[in-house]
Formats: sequence, structure tokens, C-alpha cells
Amino acid sequence: MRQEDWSKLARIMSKRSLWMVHFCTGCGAMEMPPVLTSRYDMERFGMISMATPRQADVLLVTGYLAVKTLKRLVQVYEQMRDPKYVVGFGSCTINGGMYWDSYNTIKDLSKYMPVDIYIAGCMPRPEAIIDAFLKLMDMIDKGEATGWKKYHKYYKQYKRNQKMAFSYRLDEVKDIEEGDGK
Amino acid sequence: MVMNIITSILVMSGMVALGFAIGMLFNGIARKVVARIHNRVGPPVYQGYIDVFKLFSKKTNISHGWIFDLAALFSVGGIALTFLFLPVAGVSMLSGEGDLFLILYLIAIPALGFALGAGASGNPNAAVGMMRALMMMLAYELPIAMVIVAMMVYYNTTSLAGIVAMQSNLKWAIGIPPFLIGALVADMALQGMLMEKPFDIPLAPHEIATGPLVEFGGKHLGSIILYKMMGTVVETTLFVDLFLGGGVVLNVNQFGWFAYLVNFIVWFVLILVVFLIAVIINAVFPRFRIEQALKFYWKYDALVALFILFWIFSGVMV
Amino acid sequence: MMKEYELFIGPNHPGATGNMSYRLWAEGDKVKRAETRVGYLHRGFEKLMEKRLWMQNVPLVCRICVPEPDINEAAYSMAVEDLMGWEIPERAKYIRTIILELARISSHLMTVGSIAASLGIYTAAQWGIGDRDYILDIFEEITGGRVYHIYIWPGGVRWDLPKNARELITKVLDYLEKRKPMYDDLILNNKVFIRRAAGVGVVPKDKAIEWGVTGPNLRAAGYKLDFRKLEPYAAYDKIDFEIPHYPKLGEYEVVSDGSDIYTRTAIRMLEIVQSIRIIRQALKDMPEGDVLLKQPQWFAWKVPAGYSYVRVESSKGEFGYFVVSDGGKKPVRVHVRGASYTHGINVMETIAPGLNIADFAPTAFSLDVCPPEIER
Amino acid sequence: MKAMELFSEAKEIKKGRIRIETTKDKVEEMIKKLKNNGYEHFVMLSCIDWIKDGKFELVYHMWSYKYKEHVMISIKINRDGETVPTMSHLFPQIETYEREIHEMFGVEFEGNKRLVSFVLEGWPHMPPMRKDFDTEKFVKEHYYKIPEVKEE
Repeated sequence: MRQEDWSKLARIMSKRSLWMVHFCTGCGAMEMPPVLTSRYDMERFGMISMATPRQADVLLVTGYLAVKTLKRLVQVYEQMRDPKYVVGFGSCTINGGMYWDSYNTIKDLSKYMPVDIYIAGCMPRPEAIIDAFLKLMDMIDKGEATGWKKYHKYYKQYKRNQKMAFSYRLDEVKDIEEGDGK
Repeated sequence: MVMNIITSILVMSGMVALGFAIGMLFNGIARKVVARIHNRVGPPVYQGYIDVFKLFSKKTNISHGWIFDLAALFSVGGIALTFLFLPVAGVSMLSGEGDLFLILYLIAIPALGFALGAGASGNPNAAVGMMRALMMMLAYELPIAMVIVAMMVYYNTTSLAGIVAMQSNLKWAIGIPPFLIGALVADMALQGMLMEKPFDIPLAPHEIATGPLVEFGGKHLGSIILYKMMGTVVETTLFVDLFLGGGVVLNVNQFGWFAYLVNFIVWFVLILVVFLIAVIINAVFPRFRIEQALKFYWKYDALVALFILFWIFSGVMV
Repeated sequence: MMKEYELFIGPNHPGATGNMSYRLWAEGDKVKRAETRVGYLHRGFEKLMEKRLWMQNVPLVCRICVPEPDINEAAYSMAVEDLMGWEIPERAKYIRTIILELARISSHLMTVGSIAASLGIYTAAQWGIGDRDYILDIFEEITGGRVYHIYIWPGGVRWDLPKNARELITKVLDYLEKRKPMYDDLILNNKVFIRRAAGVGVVPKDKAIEWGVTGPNLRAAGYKLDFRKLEPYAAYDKIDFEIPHYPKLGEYEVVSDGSDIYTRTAIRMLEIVQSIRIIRQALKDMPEGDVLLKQPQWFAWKVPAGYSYVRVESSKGEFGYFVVSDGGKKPVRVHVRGASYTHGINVMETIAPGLNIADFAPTAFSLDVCPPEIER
Repeated sequence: MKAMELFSEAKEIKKGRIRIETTKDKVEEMIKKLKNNGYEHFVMLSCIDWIKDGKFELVYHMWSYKYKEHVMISIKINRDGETVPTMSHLFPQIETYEREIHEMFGVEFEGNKRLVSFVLEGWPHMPPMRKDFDTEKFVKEHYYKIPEVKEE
């Protein structure tokens, strides 16, 4: 078998077996239990929630992120094994949503880690979540969900942004020039 | 001579492949059954195959040292070896005389490999989980060992193949009153061996975040899951061999290949039933604390096993 | 024995009650010391509310407690009504009662499920959350939202119940009553559950009030105290219901001295029964009429200066809003007292030493610690 | 023995809500007295920033299950440089409230040994709940200024 055939097979298999991290980062975590349990049952699509990031493939960022949580989230993301996917959940991961003027929530998740797919709404309904996962599966099948490659490629830029957010000030992070984010 | 060796290696690898295949299928069946108890649809029964394939296709970013890598192989290899020593539907690959003791030791090897890996990861959750796993092994091996000794005395052999052979023509051990109780005792021990509730103490996601598994991911987790899946087959087969005649219903000498086929089907059904009982108990019980589990095994289970032992001994004496 | 080691429960851990973490120092199997760490969910609500108009705050407050958002709306509305001196229509009071009790059932179903799940009965969590979804369906029918409803407003409720509300609610209540024996068999009558839960995670009874324990946790310690009776709000003063408390566990066996995981679970199951009873009565007695006061232009509210503290009995305990106004268009200060504030931090830290690490997560779950209430 | 009878400065603002204005040296006495007279539930400790007067108002809320009465003891302190004695020895949960107020307003509590960071981690600016901290301005100057990741 050729290399491409193998990776295609791997993609087909991995899209049917997405394990996600059991990490409730925000209030969006409230709509996850219904999705995982008897009413909507994500296990039909092979999705289950795993206890530790090492075992997982999908990082579901459920809602707003306080800076303190972002620190843990980055750790969790870096512990996960490639290939890994990030789903941004709710309006707060897109632009801050309800908390656009809050001093403690980051506004745009894509500045700190690559996001493969967003789910809009506050909070998104279970149907929307399932739809997003099906789209993610589609993307994996086509080989479009390549956020993890992007994280490797622009690692320095992501790290710079994370550092800026963690320290709550921009001026301390000067050592990395914007141009050479490779 | 060479042909014989090649044939037997081929048959053995076929058996191991069959064992893994059945293990993965069982994982899917168990998840489906549990899902039905949960009031939901559940994954397809072939989900186990997909999961294992996916885990092996993942990349490895982090290593915890060579012990960690070796441990995963150790577990899978150990369990495959154990499977080859068991009579499966009356067919035993590597068994000789006295193999029951050997099997009891062999069953412990992959678990130890698993513990080794968990210890190498350096996570406190894994360390706690490992301690619990080893304690559980101590706990459930006592009653099951006593029941096995009782069987050895009764059948006057230490060979598992011998015990299976003596149960042929449907004279199953479970039909003998002391061994009916013995089967219950062993079933409780099986629950601990399979790490199903109420004895899934070493994993306990809410307490220690899946314990020994906490640092395993990707290929390592794949190996461990494969070991666990194969483990279900090995342990249920041991139970079926001991109490349900190993699934042998037709004499091979009399019926030829047809007997092999029927025996394998019966064996498969029997281990599935034994496994499903464990899964259903798993779905409706909470887990014990470790000291409660020890108390359960050593106080109640072992006491009943001791009683069986006396029963058999007195019967033999008379 | 092992020497002392550190163990982190959370924030990414199935044993953490939401996005918070506990840091444990343990020796062998025993917890020596515990520290609660919060702040992972801090959004600065109280700051944001000072920047928004009185009316704009209504959609904000429900986000404070996610499993049971309606109590926030009710408490905030009551505080504003208190400062404004409004008396809301009778029908609105009954509707509020129904909504609050439905929210209580949904929250309790989830809590009971998670306590059981933390001890290993995942089936209970699956059932609980699955059945909770039928209540969310009612909410969707009445308010338009599944989780956040923004239905209770200062001055009443936003609109009247739909015509088929009575049938919808009764159907779900009947279903829940039919399901209850199955839950009992699975959880509270399960011998292994009793073994694990009885006498574990005890909050000392004589200290319970001093430590600020409220709600079902206080009642499990043997006090018959409930703010629905002590300071009736909505229509609770016109409705006949009982307060389940420790020695009177109804159909459940008393297996311990109370104030443990088992009793707290039993109290919650009994409260579901009482809530069903309250909703049935409220549906029966509900008068006809308006549901919303005639109000001035929403964005021009000026609330008279003053201090107001209102409290509601949430599924977790006392939920209080301290609202201060200086007569302006925006509040000067809104301070939220979440029940988990004391349960999650002081009580957990004090009772943790001596617990088995296996019992730590179930204890936290049985106290129903909800981190967004703590840090807001 | 209700709060109205216990303290002459008590005012009833509505049924079951009593407000007492006092000074910080008397507050410990009062809480002790209330605790011994049936007000055994300490509800919470709030802080209000009255920026026009240059004062912080600390409000100690206590509730009596027996009399069904809620007492708010309020003291005013200067916004800067004034310390308040801790009450955490009277009710254990006050420790946490003081910790939060210390972090959010910058009030110093004398004698509280656990005034470490509570919800924020490494916050370098002015305590955020103070009225002169402009959260909107901070967001615009901080989060919105963090550059997007540029792809080539």
C-alpha cells in the first residue's frame, strides 16, 4: 500500500473515533452532558470523553476562557498527541461574546491556538454541536483539519501571544519580532 | 520437521489474531450493551477495531523513557503468550503438564508490565492506581487460587487441558454443587480481574483520572487497550475452561473438522455470556473502596472458597 | 506506606466539580491537607454589571450559575423590585414558582446523577441528564431557550405560559414520578452505594450553621431550615409543601448519623418529589391575569437609592443578591452570594483531612460545588 | 432579643432587613454580640467603592434563623492606606471573603494570614473592582492589541 492510502485509511478511521478531553472550560460545558448522554448520544459516532489529554484527539473549548484557564488549556493542548483538533464552542471563543469588555477573558481563541471549527451561539444547541462534529469529521476525512500542523509551523507566534495574555501586559513581550514566526 | 514448526507457528499466530479480534469485538459489544442500559443507542459493535487502529495511527510527541515504551509491548506480548497456554475450545497450543500454575503466573505478567509502565510515567495518579492494581491482584488471586486447588484435588490433575478433558460429554464442573458455588466465587474474582465495577478501583476516573492509564496516549494507549481487550478473552476463557468444560461439546476424534467448528462457536458463546454478566454488573454498581474490596475478597469470597476446599477434601478422604 | 505526595484534582479531571481544582497533600490513601483553587471561570460579572443599565443586566445574571440559571434572574429581579417598591402580579408569582421548581428538579437530577457517577454508577448520570432534558424541553416551549431563559424579569415574567403548558408539564412530571423507583433501586437502595456513601464526607452538625452551610447540605445535617419557608418569595407562602430533613428521610432507610454523602443524596431525591408537588399545586391554583407590570421605558430606569439584600433557596443553598443603588441608571454594586462559596472553599478544606482520596470527589459532588458561583 | 434592641444605632430599612452604621473598631464587638444572640449565620462580606467620597464601605451580613432577620453592619474606610482588622477568627468563611476583597479592591486586612491571590493569577494592574479601573479601556488596550497569527 502506498503512503497516501495509509494516511487516507488512518483519517477515515480516526474520524469515526474522536475522543475528546473532559475539560469544562466554561459554561458551555453545560450542553455537553446532554450531547454525551442518552438524549443525543455522541457515542453513536464513536465520540467519548476521556479523562486525560494524553488519550484524547479533540479539545473542545467550551465557552469563554479566563486567562488562568488559558494557561491550563495550552498545557492540555500541548500534552495531546498529534493529530489533534480544536473546536471553539460558543460566541465567547470567537470574539468574546457577552464578555467583550471583561478584563479577565481572552476574546479571540484563534490568537492563542489554532481552531479547526467554531460553533456559534450562546449557548449552542446540542444539534449544533453534533452538526459541528459531523463537519469536523468531514474535514478530517478530506484532510482539511490541519490546525495542529499550523501550531507547529507558527509556534513562536502562538507562544508570543500566549505570553502576552498570561502577563496581562504587552510591553514585556518584545523579544520576538512579528516577522519570524517560524 | 521444519514444515511442522512453520505450521504450528502459523496456527499460533492465527489463534493470537483471533484472540485480538474477539477482544476488540467484545469491547464493541460491551459498549453497545452498556449503552442500551443507559437508554441510548451506543456505538457500532466494530468500534473497538476503529479505536485501536486510530490509536496506532497517532503520532508520538512525548516519551517517558524506554521502560515506558517496553512496558506496552510487554503487556501485549504477555497476554498473547497466556492465551496460547490456554485450551481454547479444547485446542491447546503450548500446554504441558502442570500448566494451571503456569497460567496463574502468566496472567500476572502483563499486569506487571502495565504497572511498570505506569510507574515509569512518574504521575502520582498512576502511582496510586498502580498500588491499587497490585493490591487488587493480591486480593482476587487468593479465592480463585483456592477454588483452583479444589478443582485440582477433585479432578486429580494440575493440567487445565486435563480438567477440560474430564469435563467432556457435557459433564461440566458447574453441575457439581461445590463447584457451582466455586463458579460464583470465581465470577466475583473475574469481576476484579476484568477491572469491572464494583472492582474497577485501579482505574476510577473520578478519583485518580484512570490511574495507570493517565500518561498513556497514542500507540502506548493502543497497546494497553489491546492488552485489556485480549485480557477479557483470556480471563473469560479461563473461567469457561474451569467451570463450563471449555466449550467442548463434540468429540474431535469422532466428528473431525465439524467438531472444531461447533466447539469454537460454543466457546465463543460461553465466553460472551460470561463477559456480558460482568458487563451488566459493571453497569449498575458503584465501585468499592480498596479496603472494602480487600475485605470482600478475603473475608467473604476467600471464606466460601475455603469452605469449598474443605468440602472437596472431605469428599476425597471419604 | 508512601510518603507524603501531592495530587491535583482538576481543573482537567473527571473528579473536579466543573472548572476548579483541588490540590491535595496525601499520605498513602489519606488526605492530609486540601486547598481549593478557583478563578478559572472568573469573568468579573460584578464589574460588568456596574457598567451596564439595570435592564441590560438581566441577560447577564443568568450566566452566573449554569446548572440552575433561573434563580439568578429571580433574585436579581426581586432585588430590583425591592428597590423600586414594585409588587408583581399574582399570576407572575405562580409562574416564577413553577419555573424555579422546574429548574430545581433539573439541577437536582444532574447532581444526584453526578454523585452516583463519582462513585461509579455512570448509568445514573446518563439517566439523570437524559431525563433532565425533558425539563429543558418544557423550558424551551415556555421561554424559547434551553439553558439560559431570561424569562423572569423585574416586574414579573416576560410573557404568559403557552396554552398547552399545563399538559406539557404534567406529562413530564408523571414521567419523572414513574422513573423515580428506578433511580431509587439504582442509587439509594443499592447496597454497594450505601457502603460507599454512608458516614463519609461528614460536615459536623454543630458547626454546620457557623460554617455557613445552607440548602440541602444543611438539611442533611438535621436542620429543618429552608428559605422558601423562612422568607417566602414568589408564591411559596401559599403553597403547601414539606421540607425534607435528616431524620425524616421518608421512604429511604436512615443508615448513618446524617450529614454524609448518602443523606445529602437522599435529601435531594426527596426534594425532587416535593418540587413535583409544588408545581402541581401551583398549576392548579394559578390565577388568571397579567404577568408583567406596566413599566417605564426599559432603558431609562432609575432605581431609587438604597441597599437591598434578597435571597432565594437554590438547589445548592442560599443564593443572595446584595444590590446597592445610588439612584442612577446603573447599579453601584451587585454582590452575589453563591452557596458554593462556603461549601467549596471553607467546608471542603476543613473536612478534607482524613478523607480517603477515593472519597474526595464524591464528597465535593455531594456538596454540589458549582465554581461559577464562587468566582463569578 | 432582636438587633433593634441590641444596638441603638440600628435602623430597619424594611421588614427583616436591619442596617447598622458603625466604625471599624466597634465591628468585632458587634459581630460577637450578634453571634451570641442568635445571629449565627454569617451570610457574606461585601465591599462597595464610593469613589466620590473616597471611601470603601464594608458590609457584614448576618442572618438569624430564629428571628428571621438580616443585619447589615456597615463600616466606611478610606480608599487608600487604611487597614481593617480581620474577623476570620469569628467565622471561618470570612477568611475567604477578605481574601477576595483584598484582591478585588486592595483592602488590607490586618491579621489575615491568607491574603494570597484568589481568582486572578499574576495580575499586575490596579485591583479590578475599583471604580477607577476601566475594564473597557483595558480590554481595548490589551486583548484587542494582541496580534493575530500571520500565515505566510
